[in-house]
Amino acid sequence: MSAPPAAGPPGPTEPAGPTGPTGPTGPTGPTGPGSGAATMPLRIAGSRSDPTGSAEPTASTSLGGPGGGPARPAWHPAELFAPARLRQLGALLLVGVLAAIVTGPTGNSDKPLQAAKDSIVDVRIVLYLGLAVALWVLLVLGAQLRGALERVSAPVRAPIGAAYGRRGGPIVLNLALLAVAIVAPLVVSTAAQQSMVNDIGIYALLALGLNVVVGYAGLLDLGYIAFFAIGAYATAYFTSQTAMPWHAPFVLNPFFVFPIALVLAALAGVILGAPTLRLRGDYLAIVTLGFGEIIHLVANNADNITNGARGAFGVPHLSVDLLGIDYKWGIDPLPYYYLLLVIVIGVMIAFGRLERSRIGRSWAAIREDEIAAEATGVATLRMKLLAFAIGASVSGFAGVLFASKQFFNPQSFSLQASFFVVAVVIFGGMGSRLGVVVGAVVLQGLAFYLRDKVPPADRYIYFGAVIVIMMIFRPQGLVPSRRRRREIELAEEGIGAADSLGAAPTGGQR
Amino acid sequence: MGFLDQFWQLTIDGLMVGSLYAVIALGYTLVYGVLQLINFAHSEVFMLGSFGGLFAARALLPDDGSVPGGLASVGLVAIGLGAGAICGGLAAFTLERVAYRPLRRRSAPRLAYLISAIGASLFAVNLAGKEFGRQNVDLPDLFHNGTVFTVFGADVSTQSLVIFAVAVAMLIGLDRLVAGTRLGQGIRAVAQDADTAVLMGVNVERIIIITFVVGGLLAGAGGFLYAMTFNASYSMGFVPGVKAFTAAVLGGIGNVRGAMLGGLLLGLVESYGGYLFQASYKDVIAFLVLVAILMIRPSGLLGERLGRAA
Amino acid sequence: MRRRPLLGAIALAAAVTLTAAACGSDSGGGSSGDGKKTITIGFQGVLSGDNQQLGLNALYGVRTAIAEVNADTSSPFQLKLVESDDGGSPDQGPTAAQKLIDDSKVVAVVGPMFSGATKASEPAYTQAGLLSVSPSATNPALTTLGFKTFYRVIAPDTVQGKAAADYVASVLQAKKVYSLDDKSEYGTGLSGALEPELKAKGVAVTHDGINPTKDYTSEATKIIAAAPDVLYYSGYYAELALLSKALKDKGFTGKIASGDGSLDPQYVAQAGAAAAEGTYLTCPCGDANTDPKAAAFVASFKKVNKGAKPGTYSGEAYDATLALADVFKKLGKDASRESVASAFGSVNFQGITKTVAFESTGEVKGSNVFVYQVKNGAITVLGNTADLIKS
Amino acid sequence: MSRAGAHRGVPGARRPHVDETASGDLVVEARDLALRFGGVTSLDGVSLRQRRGEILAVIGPNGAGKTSLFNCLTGAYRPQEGSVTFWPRPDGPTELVGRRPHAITRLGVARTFQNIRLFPALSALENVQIGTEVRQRYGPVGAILGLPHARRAERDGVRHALSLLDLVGLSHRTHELAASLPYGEQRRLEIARALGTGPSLLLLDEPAAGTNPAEKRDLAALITRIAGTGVSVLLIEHDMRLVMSVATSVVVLNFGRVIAHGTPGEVQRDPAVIEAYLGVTDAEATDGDADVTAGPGAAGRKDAR
Repeated sequence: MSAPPAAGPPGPTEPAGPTGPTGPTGPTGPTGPGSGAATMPLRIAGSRSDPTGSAEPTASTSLGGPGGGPARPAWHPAELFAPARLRQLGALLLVGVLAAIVTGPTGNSDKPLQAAKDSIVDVRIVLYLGLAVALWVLLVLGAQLRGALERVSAPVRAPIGAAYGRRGGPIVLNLALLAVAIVAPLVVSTAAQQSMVNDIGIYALLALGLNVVVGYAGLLDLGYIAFFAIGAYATAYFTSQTAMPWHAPFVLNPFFVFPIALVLAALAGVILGAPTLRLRGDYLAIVTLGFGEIIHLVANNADNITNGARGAFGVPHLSVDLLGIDYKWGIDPLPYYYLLLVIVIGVMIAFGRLERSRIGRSWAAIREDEIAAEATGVATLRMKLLAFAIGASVSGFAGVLFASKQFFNPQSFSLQASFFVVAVVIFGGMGSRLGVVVGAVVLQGLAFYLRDKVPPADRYIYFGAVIVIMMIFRPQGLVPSRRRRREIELAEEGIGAADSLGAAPTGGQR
Repeated sequence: MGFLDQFWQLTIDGLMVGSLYAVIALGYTLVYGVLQLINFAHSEVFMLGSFGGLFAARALLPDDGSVPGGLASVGLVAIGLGAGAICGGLAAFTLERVAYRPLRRRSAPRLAYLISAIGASLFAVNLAGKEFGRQNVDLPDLFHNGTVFTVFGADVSTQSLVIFAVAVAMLIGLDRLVAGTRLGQGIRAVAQDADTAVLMGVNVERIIIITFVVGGLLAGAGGFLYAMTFNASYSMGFVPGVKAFTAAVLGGIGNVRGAMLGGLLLGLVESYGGYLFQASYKDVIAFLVLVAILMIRPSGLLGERLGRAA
Repeated sequence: MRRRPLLGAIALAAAVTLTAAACGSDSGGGSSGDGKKTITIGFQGVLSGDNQQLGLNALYGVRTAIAEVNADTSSPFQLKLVESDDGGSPDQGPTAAQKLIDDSKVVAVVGPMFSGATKASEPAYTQAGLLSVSPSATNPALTTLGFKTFYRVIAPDTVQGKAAADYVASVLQAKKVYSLDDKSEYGTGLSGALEPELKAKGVAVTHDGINPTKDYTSEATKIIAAAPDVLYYSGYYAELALLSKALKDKGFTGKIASGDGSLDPQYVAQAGAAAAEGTYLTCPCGDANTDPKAAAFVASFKKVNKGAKPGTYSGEAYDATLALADVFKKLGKDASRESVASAFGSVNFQGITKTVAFESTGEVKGSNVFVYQVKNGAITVLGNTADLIKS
Repeated sequence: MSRAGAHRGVPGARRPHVDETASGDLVVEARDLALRFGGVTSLDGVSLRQRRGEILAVIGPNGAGKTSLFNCLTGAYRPQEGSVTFWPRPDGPTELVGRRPHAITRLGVARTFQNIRLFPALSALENVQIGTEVRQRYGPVGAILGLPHARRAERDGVRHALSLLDLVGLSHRTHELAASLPYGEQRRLEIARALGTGPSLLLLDEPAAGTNPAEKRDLAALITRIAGTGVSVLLIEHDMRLVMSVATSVVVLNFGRVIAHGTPGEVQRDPAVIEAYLGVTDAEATDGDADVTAGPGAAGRKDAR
């Protein structure tokens, strides 16, 4: 790669060049297809002037078609071979080659480039490159493509949008979603049900909890899974004499551990948070990451307390024997699913109320402007601590469920698991309760879908690619919260800076 | 047997590993400095660089399994470093283009970058595993490894000397680059205030990509040094990545000299801690030290801000 | 905004790729064609994540066995394999197991591989009455937890730990042993079995644990400072290779020994022949690579798996699969989950790693522990520990 | 911080005619505040007293230390020396130095910012609600379960907020985003938010900056009205006409020191003041008048406007 230090970039750049992060690149202006362009004006970072006029199409070409400046047919040679178009083709071809490599044979280190070569020097490459070219042609011909795409998605989007727009609409929509959630497990395989409990349900719950920390209070917690571990180990401690070498002198029904774990995890949240919440964004992130790793390592190393890597086997399943109801959960995942569903919905409702209360407003204030919040009398530190504790308690709660459902060992509490919960929250839309649940469904559903469709070792290649693509297209998440979306929009326009997590970093459209 | 008897040996071990952490940490710190975001995929840049260097050096090694010496060794190490750096730079460039730039154009929230980086990291790790196999890959010796000299009774091997020397040379080079060149001036300007830098005529977009590439070059070369001692594998990046990130924070993220200091310190803490306690607790100790330091100095040992520090 | 079409294209391309890949793997199944009955077996193991190489080792062993059975014209049936990945973790275990249970054609499973995933998965197998034969889960407790359909073709850690202790104390004449484990379930299990045995023989034991890492520099310093006669590493070959390298660089003069997790030719490849030279490896198994009887296995393994060499757990998985095939042969047309699960307990099959026959608990019978040594860059068998100690 | 901090400030500038009234009349008294950043001295022994119900204006050239003074009074900065005594009620003096800003706000000192700092993505009502809910005590359990006292508190908060929006003339903007309001209305919304916290002392940092003459007139009326409700107002303002029209007394700062104190008329004629405003042209160069924005806790953040 080229990084010639002698290139002397910081001199006064020619005004025609890409002036800023949002400036027009190359010779074409950001005309964009359709009328949408006008709402996304070009703005040099730092200037907060009224953007009127800056959205005018520049002279050279317009890739957009209708409404975007001088119309020249897309198949006009000058149009077809404009540098931007060629770059587009090049990028597509590269993606095609990459796709061929990803789906191609597996290699080994003795011949490091062999597999890639075999993928490229193969008939299949024609297919992939053909696809790339076809796509390019489609793009060139079809500014309509976007319109078409929108038309295709419109029937799906419109009712949802309309439903949300109407008063009472959300209730209808939520009921529909609830119906889906109730019926869905009945029509899938038991393995899928397992996944709906272990992967989707538990992670939805975890994501709801982390959402309080990340989405509401605007704090990045990279060690969130530690509270899950605390819940799980607390369950083993209180409910079984055999699961771990260290156990309570009495045995409790796992249901009674729910409140205990809730308090323990919240306490752990406070213990972690009290000294560290003074730290700003990324410092807090690394400290929480460290905390998560410490809990993980201690769980793995303390053989005499946690049973170390051998894990805790023999935690009893949940059971109820109360008021004539006698029910035992077992290996069958379905009852766990419905229990989780009830809990998830309960947590969603609870957090909805929390969000609309003075507490939720305080969090929003902290997120948007911590100094102003403090000056308005919001005890920022205490509110952050509260967010930490509430988030942690949900995680501990989930830990009880997980521990009583099945065997666990410290592997379940790795750093990657923490990252994954963060990914679910962001992917779904931070600050949005429905969003993070949808995030869990989509991400974990994708992982489950891929397990049979691609070689397992390659699964995470596709998984990673989907995440990147998703973030490129919907950086705000699948179902962004309205409040968060407003903050982001405002940050884009240069009004306010949202919080340390919501704000665009350098180079974003301020 | 006692800790004090081994103190110097542990110090040397710690400095060697720490200098590698420092080299990787610089990538985090540089990117953080200009973008205020943690480049979580940096560990994969490191991994790809180490494969690049390893394959290049291995291709040039004699087939008979003999250990080269003299100039041949120097050349091989240099080629490995160069190839590693190139692969790392290329990987960082691609990463910025694919996983960051599109998001910047859409002014995505900060956490979106984090997730996109995690996605890119998953992609790169597993693709590397697919292409290069999932086994650790050994790099045969490029030079005769032996004790060069002893310090207070502790052996300093050729290998640790080479690693330490190259790493320190890179650190100093980068420090000079940031502190003393026009490019560095640009980087610092963007780090201090991107908006103003734009108005002052700094091409921010270009500074960003250069910063990524510089970080990638370092990480790639560092990756080769790492592979020389510790083998390479598709999943090698994660742990040193987290450590280097920790080191960067320890020193004051966004601060070039802080990253160096943090890396060395972390290496030492791990080395001592692993000796004094069960070795599996050494990460616990390292993180506890981190927390303790942040309690006393909330923005790292040397404070943040690339712009101010160098 | 201008970028959007391009990004759209990339997304579409990715979607197409995904679909193409999905279709590709779907059509890969194929059919036996020649009218033979097809029996489906499952494989549950670590096919993703950090330990996937171990999973591949085993999976390739299973595939080799299946290819041999299917190539055998006298075989009355064809075997078909369904794979299920559990990532080696308890979280994914139940889902992975359930996937095989849901597939009603699956009559037996090779796997799960790791003890943790096994503990999480076996309740489901037991409930479904589906036989599972683990090639690699060595936690001694596994056969005592009430998993009715669980068998393993590998001896528990206790067997190996005792034999290894005997060998280290009697033959290697160690007075001082540094026992290092990798803090995994396997590693702590083995070191936990080894250390009491060593102590019982009056050997001084220093224990340490270190999570798998790449950097063993300071650990090597620590080991050398302790000056043991023997270092026994309970863990896998990739880490032992790095540890051996670090020890060699620092001039360690003691002997290095390890267990079955390190009995893999990759150990020598990754450590470099010089660093690996002289390492002792214990294993309750015959090693497929060095045992002359098993030369045929190595050859067919390479043929089936595009040149890959057998590694840790390959032989066990191969044996487990062939033992299953042996049971299928006996059962003829009646091979169902129930019949296979009840017949497997009485199997007696001469495998390449051992004779596959079981105690009533599902534990493999009378395991001999062999000792191997790296000599001239190759792992060679020294013999059965019992014999070596006597002589 | 010791209340009896060393008396380093040069007292000569203080005018003898500061009323030595009984402290029962006072709402706030700052004594010998000194604030330094590294080598830069921002406040150099500033003392001031404000009587209850008074509208006191702090004026001075850019960099004189006005906003620094505000930041010391509200806890955003902690002065190295000096003390601030505050009488939430006539009988209960409280030391403010060393308290966190939110605690000071809860005691009854509210402020606005020179460069408006609203919560831009919250509605006008929500902005004020944050203020009105400051002393509410209900916790997460109450909020989640919708317990009666929580609901009542919530209703009270809204009612109070609505009345304040009415007071500042923003009733028609109740549900609009703060960021979407015109500039002058944002100023007033910020005042409403500050009033929501129920202050006995309101600190306004250049409330008239950037407003047009009509808005200024409204503002003056508003300030007078606020003072009329018994809230003492401490005002930083550059607009002399506004200061002269509302302030009951004026303190003049320059180079971190009080150079004059008196009624608007007295101060206007003070030669030291005239010199400060006319004679010193490079006062802007001093960097002491920055908002808390430039403080350590806000590195890298960009001001809204």
